[in-house]
Amino acid sequence: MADPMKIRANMMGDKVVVKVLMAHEMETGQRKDSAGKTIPAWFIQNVTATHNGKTVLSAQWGPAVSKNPFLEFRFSGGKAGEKVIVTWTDNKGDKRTDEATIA
Amino acid sequence: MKQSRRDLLAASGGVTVMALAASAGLFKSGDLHAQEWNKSAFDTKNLQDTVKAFGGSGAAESKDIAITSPDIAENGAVVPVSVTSKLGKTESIAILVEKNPNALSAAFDIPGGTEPFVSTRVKMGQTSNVHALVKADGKYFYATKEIKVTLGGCGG
Amino acid sequence: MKKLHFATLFAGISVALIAPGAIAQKAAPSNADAVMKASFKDRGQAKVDRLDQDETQRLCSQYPEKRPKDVANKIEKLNLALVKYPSDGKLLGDWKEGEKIAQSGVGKQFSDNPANPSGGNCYACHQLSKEEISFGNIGPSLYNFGKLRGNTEAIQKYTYGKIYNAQAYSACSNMPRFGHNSILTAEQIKHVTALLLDPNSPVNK
Amino acid sequence: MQKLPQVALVAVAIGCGLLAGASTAQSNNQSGDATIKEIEKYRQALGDGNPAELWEARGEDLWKKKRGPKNASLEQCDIGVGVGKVKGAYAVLPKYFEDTDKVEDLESRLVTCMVMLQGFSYADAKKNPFGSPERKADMEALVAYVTAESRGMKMNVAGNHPKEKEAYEIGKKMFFHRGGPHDFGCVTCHGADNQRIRLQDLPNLTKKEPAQRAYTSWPAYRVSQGEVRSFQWRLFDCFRQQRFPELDFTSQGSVALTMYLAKNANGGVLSAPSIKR
Repeated sequence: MADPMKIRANMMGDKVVVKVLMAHEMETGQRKDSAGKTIPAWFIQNVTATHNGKTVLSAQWGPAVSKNPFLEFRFSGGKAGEKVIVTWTDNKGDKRTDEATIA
Repeated sequence: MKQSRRDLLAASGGVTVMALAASAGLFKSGDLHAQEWNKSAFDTKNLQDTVKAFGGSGAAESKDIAITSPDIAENGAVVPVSVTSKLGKTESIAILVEKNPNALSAAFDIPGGTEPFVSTRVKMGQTSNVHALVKADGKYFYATKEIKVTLGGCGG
Repeated sequence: MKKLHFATLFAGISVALIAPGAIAQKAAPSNADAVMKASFKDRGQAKVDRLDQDETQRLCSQYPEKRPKDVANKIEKLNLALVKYPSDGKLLGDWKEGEKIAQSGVGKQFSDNPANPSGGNCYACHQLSKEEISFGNIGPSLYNFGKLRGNTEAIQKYTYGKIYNAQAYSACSNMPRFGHNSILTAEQIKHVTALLLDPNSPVNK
Repeated sequence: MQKLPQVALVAVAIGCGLLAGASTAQSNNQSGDATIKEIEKYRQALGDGNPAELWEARGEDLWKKKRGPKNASLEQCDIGVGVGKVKGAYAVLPKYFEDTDKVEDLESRLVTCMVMLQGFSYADAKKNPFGSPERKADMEALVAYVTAESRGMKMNVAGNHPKEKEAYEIGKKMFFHRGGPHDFGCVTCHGADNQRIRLQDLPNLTKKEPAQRAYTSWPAYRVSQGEVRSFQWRLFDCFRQQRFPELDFTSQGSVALTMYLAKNANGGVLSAPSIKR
């Protein structure tokens, strides 16, 4: 199973700044292993972030997003103590959801 | 690459869903059941084709889009790229690397209340133009910046 | 084998964290060379005997910075005698091949396939052309090397010899002795010599 | 005895070779200084959001989790500042430990505790020191966690015990030892000021300030490999590039060389795990 994400959500003025680190190989499907066999593509395809049930960001990624991806975005309407929930799904159907409390 | 595309196709549930997704913008914002992934867009080789795959007809260059990144990346495996749009009604932001095998790296839908800004890191196989493609008020705009990728010193 | 040995060893003492001398993996060697040698193992083409030093390496390790003049002279004399020129008398190859060799840093690492040719990795330490911005500075800039020196037979001979065995001209140089230590073949050294001296090479543009 | 992770090495090779041949960046007006400045910007841009945090979190779990034949956690391990204490430990390592009568660095001390407290065999404890995409290394996660707990602290290696002094001297000798087909030693790249290989700075490890800066930034998340690399890995890979044979993980020589470099870095403020190319 995938490792947890590291999510930070901090108030900056009236905006919530969200920074997310995800543990994922983001394999391009172009690399070869030691035996010369192509390592199949394996990467996060969809990312969704919600706050109070509302989507605050949704993304589609290809294999060209770097390994162990980093993502930063900002939204308004959040308050300290509320939660931001982030979910990713990869091309193998693996999924991971984590949350952070806005500080 | 061909092999992996077949894998992707199998994994992502076929082209029809993708086509539907494409016709509704990048994908319907706030659509939580969306496991859609716009395969046709991620297969494109250049900016114009990506715009088409998103359902647009063309894109105009805009000074209201800023790409923030170093001019030179010490390692192409991780190139930090931020995009800020000052265009009114920004709906989505996409990052493209012209010389990568497939141009589109990432696409973000920006719902109302979210700043027209994203920051992430992408892979670059070589020195290339990087495009930020923005959909605002139903139209497509882009900005371009060249990022150089350097060689490492280790025995490679 | 080792595993069994340690498992048994630990079974006896595992309750007591304070047990002086209990985990002696290997009898502690009293001299540094022995410790060093015991700390490496063969892997691929890189065997532990690579730690053994020839006279040049021994002297350069002993005097890493300032070395007595007679030591330096000795090293240069010793190495000059080891320079071998190609039997066909030709010293210039194809600068385009030379550029590829200058860019490539593979070869002789335990992770490298010994069947593949090695590179010279010249850009790791030297500036050579104005096109390549990713160059090191451990060695001097070689940009316009041939333009500044000309392409006489004497210069060709010096250039080839310097690549073949840098220590023949500069004791304890950081530059590998590419020919002497069979990193590059005579053919490859000719290509790199051409890269430095050919008027059409990017080095002299 | 232990098989070296073949996969890990492949990853290393690919990481290094990733851009080979693909990226002769072209510029006629870019002076070397401007290039270095932009690279500095690149490094700063990566500073925020270091994936090493993912390793730190995994390492903390591993530290606290009951594992091994004895089903014990590592919380009772003395890694240099007393039983059960992690904060500040990395700043005093390597050091002499009475219970083993040896000088140990962080990695060798972790192996000791995995054997003594958790009941792992010695071979099992050190069999996967460096992770790869296919096989993550618990060791690197533990190292990330422990070193992060010393972030902001000053290096303070004592080095007064006779065995610590001996280790320092052996390490110093190793540092200056030139050999192999390229005549390289550590000193070739790290013995002079302001040297660069390609565009990478090479700290002069024989001088206080650069030695501090270099040592305190390891372990690090290497973006070229997508892994957190420990100091043992740093030495292992330096010797590979030096065209030397394989440095045996946690060997006496590896700890001795670490002692030499760590002590030279005394007074430097730890910033590890950092992020590097």
